[in-house]
Formats: sequence, structure tokens, C-alpha cells
Amino acid sequence: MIRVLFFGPVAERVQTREKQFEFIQGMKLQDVVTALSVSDPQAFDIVSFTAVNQTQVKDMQLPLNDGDEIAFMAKFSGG
Amino acid sequence: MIRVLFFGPVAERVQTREKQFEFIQGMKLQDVVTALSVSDPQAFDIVSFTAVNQTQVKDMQLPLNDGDEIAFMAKFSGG
Amino acid sequence: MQDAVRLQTEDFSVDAEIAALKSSSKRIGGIATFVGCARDFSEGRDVSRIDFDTYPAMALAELQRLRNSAIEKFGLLDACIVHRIGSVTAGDNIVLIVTAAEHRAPALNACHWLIDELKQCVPIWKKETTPQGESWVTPHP
Amino acid sequence: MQDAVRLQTEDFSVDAEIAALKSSSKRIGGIATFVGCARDFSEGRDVSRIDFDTYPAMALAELQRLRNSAIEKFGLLDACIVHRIGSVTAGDNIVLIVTAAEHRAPALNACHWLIDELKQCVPIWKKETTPQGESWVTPHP
Repeated sequence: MIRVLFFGPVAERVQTREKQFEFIQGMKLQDVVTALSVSDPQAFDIVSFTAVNQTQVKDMQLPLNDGDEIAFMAKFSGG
Repeated sequence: MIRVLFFGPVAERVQTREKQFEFIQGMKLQDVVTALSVSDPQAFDIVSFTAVNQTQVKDMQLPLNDGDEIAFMAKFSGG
Repeated sequence: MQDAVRLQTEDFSVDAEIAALKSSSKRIGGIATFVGCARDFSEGRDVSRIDFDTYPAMALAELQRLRNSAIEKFGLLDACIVHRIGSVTAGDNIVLIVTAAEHRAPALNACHWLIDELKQCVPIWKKETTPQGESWVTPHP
Repeated sequence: MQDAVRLQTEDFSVDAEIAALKSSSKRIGGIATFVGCARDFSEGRDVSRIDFDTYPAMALAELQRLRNSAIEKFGLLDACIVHRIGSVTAGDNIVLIVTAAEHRAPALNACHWLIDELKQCVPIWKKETTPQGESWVTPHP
């Protein structure tokens, strides 16, 4: 199972804070991005950062592991 | 009357916090400096700043007025 | 003893955080702090309320990483970072950074660096409530 | 309401000074503070006590001048400066600077500028008590 988390403005556009994907052997981060770009294109307009297991990731070819936690995030505005 | 004030390390060397000089018409700041350089030379070794009426002064030819308050001060070390 | 980096709904006390840092060392000569507050005015609109959303696990990991980097980069004796979550209103405190060093320059420079980095790296989002409705804050580039 | 620049023997509260500044404006978005403390170690010697001497009339005039300059130069909404006089021991607070602005950079830059200027321009002298006796602090160039 892959958990995908949404926060703040992205969660508002996806209208949920979490989606789950079945883990498939050989799955890459790009596969999740592609699936969500189709289901929630308006959310991806504002996604600036991606994290896997709480660490920022830029390489969309990153292989995923079962149980990974992914977050697609808008620009931060804390502080 | 001219009041001359000493603080901190300078007061310690002059061994007083205040001296008074009679005001003489035409008196300049340099006249007070000269008098004190003779009476308290060890204090002037560490004087870095001079103030007249709480304002820093660099021109020793400044004419004095009766009632002026002069301070000869070592480098500041507050903060 | 509270954690040196925290996300919390309640307000913070600058005095209490400074006291906690001072108890760790008598070598401290300078302590710099930055407090970010909710303004009643932003981008030309009145702001009555700010709500925060955060990714807590990643935010805490990033705050801890920033604290460690600042301690190493500026030679700090100690540092703490507290960010409020939940809701605040105009005038309320939002974020606190405290940096302690032997001398003033590293403490002040580290404090400035930390708040700049926090805004760049920590997953927290602000939503402002104004007379025109609610909107997520878009940070300036 | 306390004066915005003060020399005082008693300790200060950072929270109280920040609250006083915040009561003056809800436009404040960033507050920077600097607290200088008495270290237990200076120039290789243990320091058990620090005594201050000051030229009060000139020190207050200079502090007021610095505060006004900082408000103008950095566009601050408010600022306060408190310096303790009398005696303090290791760990005690010595000086507090608080600067408030709409945004963080001016508050932080003004705070740094003010403590640097204070050390240059304000007639206050420190005498340290160490196991080797008492000595007036000679500032570094």
C-alpha cells in the first residue's frame, strides 16, 4: 500500500487529505504522479514540492517501496 | 564654574568622579585638558572620548561657557 | 524539559524559552530571538484570523534539521524553534526562534538564517480569513 | 507605561517588553530581540561578578538617539532598549533590545545594528571581578 497525503491548499483542491494506492512491484514515483494528474489536475497546478517518507524528492523515477508515504505539497507559507 | 566628570576606569585613575574649575572668560576645552594632563596624566592615557554637555566633542578649541559639564571618558564597554 | 523544536497550538513565552536555554550553559553571552506575529493587514486586506495546516512528521524533521544545521554553521551553544498550529487572530504570536551563542554576531546571524530557512523548508501553510473570504497564502518568490 | 529606553538596576522581562510594543500596533509582523548576558568566562578568566558604571544623562540621550535613528533607518514600528546598571553575576541579563516592524528583515537588521551601535556610542563601562581581582573591560577594536 502507498499512502499519498495532501495538506493545505492541495488538500482543498483534492478534497481529501489522503489517498491510497495499491503497491505494485517496480512502481515509481512518476506512476503516482501520473495517476493523480489525471484524477486531480487542478491540484497539480500548485504542487511545488514532493516528499517520500518525509524527505523532499526531485527524481520522479525514484522506485517506491510498499508502505511508502508520499506528499504532494504547495509552496510553504509558515513562519 | 566648569564641572568635569569622570566615570569607570578614568574615575578610578583620577580617584574622584568630579572636579570643578573656575570659569574664566575666553576659556577653551583645551585649557581644561591641559590642566588635567598635568594633574592626572595617568588618566589621560585611557581617555578616548570627550563630551561637553552630554554631547561628544572632537574640537579641543571649543569655547566653554559658564556652567558647562565636561566628561573625559575611556572606551565604552557596555552591552 | 520541553523539546527544542515544537509544533503547538498554545502560545509560547519568550522568557520561558530563554530561561530554558540559559539553564544549559553559563557560557552564553548573546541570545537573539525572532517572534513572528499575525498582522491585521496583508496584501491590502484586513485579516481577522489565520489557520495553519502542517505535515507534522516532516515539519518536525525539517525543524530539527534546521536547528542542527544552525548550531553547526554558526557555532551556537543552543537554539529552539516553536511554531504554532491551529488558529490565531491578529496580534497573536505565530513562530519563535531563539539562538544562544558566546557572542552576539553568531546568535543574531543564526536567528536571521533560521527564520529565512524555516519559511523555505518547513511544510506549514497559512490560510487567512478576510472580509472577502478565506484564502491560502501564496508566498512571495 | 515604561520609557522606551531605560537604565535600570532590576532585571527585565522580554515578554513584558514585547507585550508593550505589541500594544502599540497590530501591524507588527516581526519582532527581533537581543539579550546580552554575563558570561562566567571572559578573556581566559572566570568572572564572578560584573559592575557597571555609566554617565546616565549622556547614556540615556545616546540610547534615545539610537532608537530614533533605528526607527527611521529601518522603518520600524517601535523599538525599546534596556540596559542594566549596578551589579550582575554570571548568567544574569545585561542588555535588551527589541525591534518591531511589519516584516522580519528590518526588525532583525535593526536589532543587530542597535546592539553594535550601543557598544560603540553609549557611555557604560564594565568592571569584571575574577579570582585575579577586579579589572575594567577593554573593548576590542
